This record gives sequence, structure tokens and C-alpha cells, in this order.
Amino acid sequence: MTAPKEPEITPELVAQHGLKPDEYAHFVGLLGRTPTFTELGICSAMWNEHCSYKSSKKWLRQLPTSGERVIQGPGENAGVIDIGDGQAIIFKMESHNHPSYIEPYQGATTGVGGILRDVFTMGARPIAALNALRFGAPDHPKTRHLVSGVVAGVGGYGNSFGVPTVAGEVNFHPRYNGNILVNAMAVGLADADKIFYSKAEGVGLPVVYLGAKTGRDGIHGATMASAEFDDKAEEKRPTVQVGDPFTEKCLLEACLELMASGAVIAIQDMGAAGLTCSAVEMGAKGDLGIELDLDKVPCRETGMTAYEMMLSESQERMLMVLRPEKEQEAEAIFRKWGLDFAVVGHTTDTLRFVIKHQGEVKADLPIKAMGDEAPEYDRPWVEPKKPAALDGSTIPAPNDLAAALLKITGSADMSSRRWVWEQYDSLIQSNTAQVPGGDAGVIRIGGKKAIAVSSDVTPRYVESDPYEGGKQAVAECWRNLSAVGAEPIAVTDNLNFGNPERPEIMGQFVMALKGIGEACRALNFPIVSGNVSLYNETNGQAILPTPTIGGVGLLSDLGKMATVRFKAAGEAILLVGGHGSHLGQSIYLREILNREDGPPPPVDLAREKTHGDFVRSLINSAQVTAVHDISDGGLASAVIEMALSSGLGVALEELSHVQLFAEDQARYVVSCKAEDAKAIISAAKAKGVTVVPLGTVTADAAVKIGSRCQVPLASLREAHEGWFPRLMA
Amino acid sequence: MKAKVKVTLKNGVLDPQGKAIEGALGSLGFGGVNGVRQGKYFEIDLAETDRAKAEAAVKAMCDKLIANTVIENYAIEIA
Amino acid sequence: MKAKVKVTLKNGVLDPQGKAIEGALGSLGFGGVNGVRQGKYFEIDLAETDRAKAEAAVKAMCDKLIANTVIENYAIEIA
Amino acid sequence: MKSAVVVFPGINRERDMMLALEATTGHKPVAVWHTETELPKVDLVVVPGGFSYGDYLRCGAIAARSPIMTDVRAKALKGLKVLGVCNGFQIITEAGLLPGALVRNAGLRFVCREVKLKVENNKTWFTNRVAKGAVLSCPVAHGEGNYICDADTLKRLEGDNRVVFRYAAGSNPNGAMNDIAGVMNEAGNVIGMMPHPENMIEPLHGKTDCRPLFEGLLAA
Ligand SMILES: Nc1ncnc2c1ncn2[C@@H]1O[C@H](COP(=O)(O)OP(=O)(O)O)[C@@H](O)[C@H]1O
Ligand SMILES: [Mg+2]
Repeated sequence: MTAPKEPEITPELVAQHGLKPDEYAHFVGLLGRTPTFTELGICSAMWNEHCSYKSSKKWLRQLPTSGERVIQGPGENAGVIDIGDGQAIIFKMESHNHPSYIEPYQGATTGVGGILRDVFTMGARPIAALNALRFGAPDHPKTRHLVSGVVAGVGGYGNSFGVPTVAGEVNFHPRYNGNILVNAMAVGLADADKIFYSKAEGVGLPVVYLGAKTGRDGIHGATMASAEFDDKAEEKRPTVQVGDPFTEKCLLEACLELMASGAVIAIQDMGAAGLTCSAVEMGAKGDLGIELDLDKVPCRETGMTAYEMMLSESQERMLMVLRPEKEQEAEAIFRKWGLDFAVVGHTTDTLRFVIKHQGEVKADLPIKAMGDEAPEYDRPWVEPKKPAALDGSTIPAPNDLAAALLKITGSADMSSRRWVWEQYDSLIQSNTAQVPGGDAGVIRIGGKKAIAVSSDVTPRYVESDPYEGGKQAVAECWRNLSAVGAEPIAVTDNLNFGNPERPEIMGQFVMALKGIGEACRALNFPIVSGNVSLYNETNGQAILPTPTIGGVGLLSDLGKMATVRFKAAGEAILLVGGHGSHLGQSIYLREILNREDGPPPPVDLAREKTHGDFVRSLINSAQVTAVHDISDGGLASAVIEMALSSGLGVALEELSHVQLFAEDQARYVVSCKAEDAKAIISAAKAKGVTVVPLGTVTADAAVKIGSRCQVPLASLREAHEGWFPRLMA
Repeated sequence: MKAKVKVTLKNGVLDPQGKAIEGALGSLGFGGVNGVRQGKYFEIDLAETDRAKAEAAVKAMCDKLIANTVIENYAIEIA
Repeated sequence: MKAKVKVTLKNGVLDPQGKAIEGALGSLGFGGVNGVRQGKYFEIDLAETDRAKAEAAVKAMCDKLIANTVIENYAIEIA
Repeated sequence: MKSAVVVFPGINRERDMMLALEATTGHKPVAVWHTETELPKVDLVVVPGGFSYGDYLRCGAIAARSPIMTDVRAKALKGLKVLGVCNGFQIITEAGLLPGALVRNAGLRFVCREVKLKVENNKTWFTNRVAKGAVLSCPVAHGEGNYICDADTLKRLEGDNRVVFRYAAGSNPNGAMNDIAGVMNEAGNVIGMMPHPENMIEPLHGKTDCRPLFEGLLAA
């Protein structure tokens, strides 16, 4: 069979591939000739935003990425941190925003599948998964369909694969109407001395293709992920990929078995831009050339062209460089798991990326220029205007405090996400110490040791002030980990923004990154992996800037872990960090007064550190019985959530609406035995931390504030638990 | 009237279920199976008595709900 | 040859998916839907060229694997 | 008490089950790969939870026809104790060791939550350490746990006291007939259940309600 004739390279075709004229000129210059169609496809995949990070690289370099516990920072499939005892945690977050908007179920499954692969590619068994989701307005006609599909997809893949999904976020805002966000994070456990990297080593070694067969799925997916949407988004549909968690589970077991056999020199999963991206990265990192013979690639469909094979994003595939003497052993392992295994090429010393198909050379490219030397931009940016200050004393109190508490507790962003997380298996593997619903998911590592995980960002803060908002995302994540008693260790991120070619958007990006970097430095919370998703815009309307922060913390003694649940009536409730005053960008302002203005609460990183360290010390010395950080909704929401999770009531002293709803940072609510309160307050004073008594836990199932406000827990629960099921009914 | 609807995956869309069934048939000793594709089948009982109207209604149901036209095709038969 | 197999739930066996679709069609404004039953549909590509043999083989596949005869019926069409 | 845990591709709760068996009986179970044709000499075979073969076609359908299941079925007919949990329940039911079928949850969604499990029959090898009528907290995690069978079968199951576990009132997560969560065969040596007792045996799990079930294996 002869391959169909390849199209001629025209300026239109170049533009369709998302290459700007100057980029194309640079490419032609590198080759010294007109590229072939296959070469154009490869270049467009490698140089697009998604793979090359060309707009963001300059700024990502300024993030803190090293630390005592960092074994591997950004640049590999996932970051690696040392948790002692010869163990390492490997983790990363990744977006699948555009595909999930087009086909929510499959978009979400393949997003989860991709991030799990990133983690086990490095030799780790995945032990936890998280998902951070943003949808449009609840009443937007597409929202329910998207929520239902995405949640089913996240669960459909993770449950079948067998990883507990233990934390995440769900938010709604009209700015995500045309661009939802699906960020998935995976966390794995490995022996610190048995970690696998993508850098190829050695000339003339077999390059092996493993996993599922190649089809025409997702061709141009990576390019799509970097394109702005317009009303024609639906036309881009045929690129949808379908996830197969069963094959991925087999791939996991086969890879771990193969790694244990000592056969693997280098390994790279096939994610965005499949075979192209994985082969180029392996070669470029190892300063080697790669030659592939596409006749050997296992295909699911007939008549696939070189272009299609190189750009296919079929899922559940891996590329490896193997020790030749172990080839047979390796093949046997893969056959046992029912997976494809094929030697599709070899490493060379030419630094060229050579693709042969049906006896013809379809591509012959300089591998470094395609990979780590791809173009890089310093895009123009303008510093966002700081929002005008908002004087808290000018913000009116609610007419009816009880009604306000109910409204906030049952609002789109504050209500319980149980409807979501009950669709996720949070218990599999038998190590889950905290399921969703608390401040962080907690997973036992073995013995007394455990890790805590949380993902956080408050997009409305970032929109209002990207720098403070960036700091806040990191601070909140750090606080959530601290609140369960974990020592926060390291971070992955998923930076979701609009079109970076617009200086205002680039300005948001730059300032948010400065904030994130500063917070990570101050909190000794290095960033070891991450993902950038730009061009999240529809018809010129960008999403709220959403730099999701995924954090991992370490608990040395699981027995000391804290939870948000009050333990007994009569215990004292204390506020660590003192009363707040900032209502700008608060949930109160939005839900009760219909306003989204003012600056977000500023983040004092030194205070954040002192207060968090203090709370952690209280947890470690077993002086507190419940802990919850204060974030969205302020003190009121924190206390209500604690009451709801325990079924116990509270009697608080008289508090103003500002005290109840201010979202000032660096604060926690804790409970303790009544007789311990005094000692805690004075210990805090010695450390320069303000701790004020708030009231007591009661057997009477109601939230009482002062003498005038009393709301039955049952009503609060109905509001809290009822919103999501009603939306989805 | 009764409508019978077959919903099948579009060509080229991965069908993990079909693939697994194919493999299982092989291990059960059934030879000569070149491929299996799994789809869905619906029987819809309609009050409508006009054939053309029934067909139009079912087509609308398929587009709106029953088929995921991003990855699936459908075929309607009215009986 | 190609075999087309429809697998349907036996009468009286509860069909939560069909029920849900029925409900959803109602809320989407489709009136006059008396009932929906969801089944499965398979297309099996066979090397066999003899019609009768193909049918017998597919019948065996259905009995052994493709249908759960405790709750399901099947119908085979050879094309 | 020697046990074996059968493993099919896509099964993913085998580690949970093996940990639970080892922690409670003191014996490390043997893992048996689905392509094997003979079980080792054991007192109990457990078919654990997961998504064997992706649960494609029907839950448990493909696994039920694996080579090892021929021997499981043969030995079960001779009286070997068999426990199927979640996917394992689906698999042994598909294999014909238990009556009925497990279909899609009435709510159509996967559900992972703690339910209340009432022990209806405490005269079995798995429930002999708990009181009849005891209500245990136990998690479920499944999308297709809706137990159905024909009227005659149901009558016999109930009449012969073969409903071993029932979801307590208000706790049925999947719409199962008569709130059935677990059943046994006529001979009483095969038990299948949807909930995951292996995930409720140590303080880390929040409660230890299901530990006595496993401890009961030693007495049996
Ligand atoms: N998509 C999700 N998947 C799993 N858990 C979720 C998801 N969304 C929210 N949660 C959980 O619900 C709880 C409340 O979420 P959120 O209000 O975002 O927490 P916080 O304010 O502590 O960051 C947390 O335990 C969180 O992990
Ligand atoms: Mg929190």
C-alpha cells in the first residue's frame, strides 16, 4: 500500500499548525530547507505552548525549586521529594481543560490517566489523587452536563485504576462558562534510590514502545490545548481521546515489574504529542539522537501515516530505552499483562531525530532544537492595577444574621462537595486516614508515617490582585497541611491563565508567579513540578486567573493527626491569629451584598509561618482536639464546618459581622479541653501569636452567636448538604 | 409506536470494552474473531402514532441525550 | 462475516439506566415517552464465511460470555 | 487458617484484602494469578474487589470465565469456602456460584461511603463472632452493586436465611432488592457481599467494626 501524498507546505497550513511566521522562518533556517509535512507536525507539537512553555519559561525559572528534601525539581515527568527512611514521594499536577470542555467524561478520564502515568513512569506506585475543578455559573446551560461528566470521568478512571482520590476543589464562576478547568494531581511512593528518569543514555540501544496500540486519537490535541476557543470549538471534536483505565492499571503493574527487573535505562510516558514529545525529550535530555521505524509501531487502525503516528495522543502508552540483554525478559512481562511491546527504534550519536516509514525518511530534525532549545519568549506585560482599599467599617451588617449564615453555608462555593467526592473511591489501598471533607487528605505511608495533600487557590483574589492572590494560594495550601498536623514539604502547581499574548494577562501571570515564588521561599515550600495552561479564553473573555497549588506535607506520627471534627461538648473554642477586618473579595460581600470588589486579604508570610508553626506544635503536643484553618467565608464558615462534621453545636460570644466574615489570612480555629485554654493562650503570647477565646462546644445541636442569633444545625446541614444534589438532580 | 435505537462508537474511537471482549473470546477458545465493537441499544415506547413524527422526536432525543455525538453515531428504526 | 447482536434485559428485570433516561427525557420536555429500556449492541467481525456456522458460533459466544442469561436475552443477526 | 486471594488483571483491592487477612488471621494469604489452573491447598479462597478487565461488558463477566475459576467452581462445589467481595461478589455470581445478578446502582453513580450493615445471619463461617442483628459500619465503593434476582430466588434466599448482610434502613446505597448486601449459597460455603469489610478493621479506618468478621474465620 502506498501512503497518501502529503500536502504541500503553504502559509495557511503553517498557520493551521499554530506556528507564527517568525517561528516558521526560524524552523526553516534550522533545517536549511522546506520541512516535510511530518516535520511540520512535529515542530508544531514541540513548539506549541503546551510542550515548550515558551511564554512561561522565563518566569518559571524564578521560582524556588530546591530544598533539603528535593530529590528532583521541575523538568522531569514529576517532582521527587525525600520523606526519610529511604522513601520518596513523587507528584505532579496537570490540566486537561480544553478536552474536558469538549467531552467532559473522556476529557477528565484522560487527564487523570495522564497524570497517573507521569507519576508511575518515575517508578512510583500512585497512592493518592486530587482534582481541582472550576465550572461556569451553576445556572449556565452547560454547567450541569460538564459537572456530571467531569466528576464521573475523574471517578471512572481513578476508581478503576485503584488510587484513592482524597482531596480537591470545586468552584463555580461565570468566567469559566466557556473554559472549565480540570486539574488533576497524582502522588506516588517509591524507594528514594529507585527512581527512573527520562534521560536516555548509551548509543545503539533499543527504543521500545509499550502499552496500548496507536490510533488516530487526539491528533492535534496538544495544539488544541494551546489554542483559544471560539464558537467553532465544537468542530474540533474528532480529536477526542478515550481513556482505558484497565489498560493503564496493567501498564502500571507491568512497568513496576519491569523496573524491578533492572531492564530500564530511561522511560517517558506518551502524553501530549505522544511519540513525538516522548522520543524528543528522551533524546534531547541525553544528548543523543533517536531513530524511529514507524513500520514497527503497533497500530489500531489501518493506513496510518507517519504524520498521524507521530502526533497521535492515544492513551496508556510508554516509551523506554532498555538494556538490550534484558529485552526478552521485558517482553515477557508485558505479554503477561496483555500489553503491546515493540522495538521501534534505537538511540544514535547524531543528535538527529529521524523518522522512517515504509522505506522513506519522513523526518530528519535537529533533536535539541525541537526539545530543550525550543523558542522562548519574553512577552510584554503590564502590571495590573492594585484595587482600591475597602474600609471594612463601611460594609453593612446583614439584616438577618441567621439568614446570612444559612445563605453562605448553602452557597455554590461554600456548600458541601460530598456529591462529588462520594463518586470517588477514597479508601482503596487501606491507607486513608482522612477522606475529603477536612482540611487535607491524609494517607498512611507505613508504620506511623503519613502524608497530607491539599490543592488550593482562590481565583477571585488572584483576579483582584495577582501578586497577593498568588501568595494566598500558597499560604492556604500550607495552612491546610499544617491544620492536620503535617509539616508542609513541597508544591506542584497548575498555572491556568488566559491568552499570554495580551499584556494584561501576561501581567497577571508574571505577578501571580512573583507572589507564588515569594510565598514558597518564605514558607520553605519549594515547587518541584507543575504545568502551565494558557489560552483559557473564549471570544476574548479569559478565565479568572487560577494558579492551583498542590501541596504535600509529612506527618511523622499519624496518632497525632488533627481533624476538623469537634470531639466533645464543653470544650473551649479558640481563634488562633486574632480577629480579622478584611472583607474585600470576601464570600460575605459576594453572597450577601452582591459585590465582588475590594482587595483580597493581604498575606503576611512571617505571620503565616509563626501561626502555622504554633498550631502544629499544639497538635504535636496533643493540646488541641480539633483544628480548622480559616479561608473562604471567614471565621463563621470555619466554625460551622467544624460543628457540622461533629454533630455538636457551638455557643460563641457576641461577634460582629466583620469578625465573623473577614477572610484575613494566617488564622485557625481550634478546640481544646476547657482547662487547657489558658495555657494555650499564654503559650501563644510568648510566641507573639494572638489567641482569643470564642466560646464553647455544646451538646445542643445549634450554632449560637451571642444572645440574638441561633441557627439549628439541622438547617445548616440541609443548606450545606443540599445545594449540590439539588443542582445535579 | 416503538423506536429501536442503536448507538455505536464512531470509527476510530477507541473501544476498550470491545477490545476486552475480543480478548476474552480468544481465551475462551473462539477463533476467527477479527474484531468486536460494543455499542448501546435502546427501545423507546412512544405515545406518538405518526411514523414521521415519531422518528423526528427520537432523532431529537438522540442528539440531545441518548447519544454522545462527540464520539458516537446512532441509527433509528421505527416499528 | 459480520454479526450484530442485541442484548436486552428480560421482561421484569429492573432497568435503572432506562428509567433514568426516561426521566431525563421528560425533564428535557419530550412528552409521550411511555418507557425506555437500555440494552447492549455488539458488532462482531468474523473470519467464518458460512452463515450457519457463523450464527452457531455467535450463539455460543452469547451463551458463554456476551449475555448474562440469568437476566438478559439476545438476538443475533448475521450480515 | 490458610487462604488464597485470586487476582485478575484490573483487580485492585487484593492488597487491602491480603493485609486484612494477614492482620486478623496471622497467615499471609497466597496470591493466585488468574491464568493458573489449580488452587493451592487452602481453607478459604477470596475473590477481592476491583475492576477485573475494566468491568467491561458486565462487572465480573470476563473474570468469571478465567482459567482459575474452573477450579474455584469445582472446589466450591466440594465445599471449599469462597468469599467474594465487591467485584469478587460480581465475579462469583457471574460464575454461577451464587444466584441473581448485580446491576447498575439505582442512582447510576459510583458511590463510596460508609453504610450501616445489618448482620442477618450469624451462623456462618464469616459472621460467627457477631451478634445476629448487629449493625456494623462498613464502607461501600461500587457503581454496580444493585442486587437483583427473580421472585422465587428471593423467596428462597429469605426463607433459607441466606441473606447474610442487609443494608440497615435508610442505608441502601444502590437500590438492591430487600436491601440485600450479601448472600450465601445453599450449602453455606460461598458468601458474596458488596461492602468492603477489609477497609474497616483498624483504628486508621476510623472504626474497627468489621474486624470480628475476619476473626470469625479462625473459629470456623
Ligand atoms: N473535587 C474534589 N475532589 C475531592 N475532594 C474535594 C473536591 N472538592 C472539594 N473537596 C474536598 O472538600 C473539602 C472542602 O473543600 P474546600 O472548601 O476547597 O477546602 P479548603 O477550604 O479547606 O481548601 C476539602 O476536604 C476538599 O478536599
Ligand atoms: Mg481548609
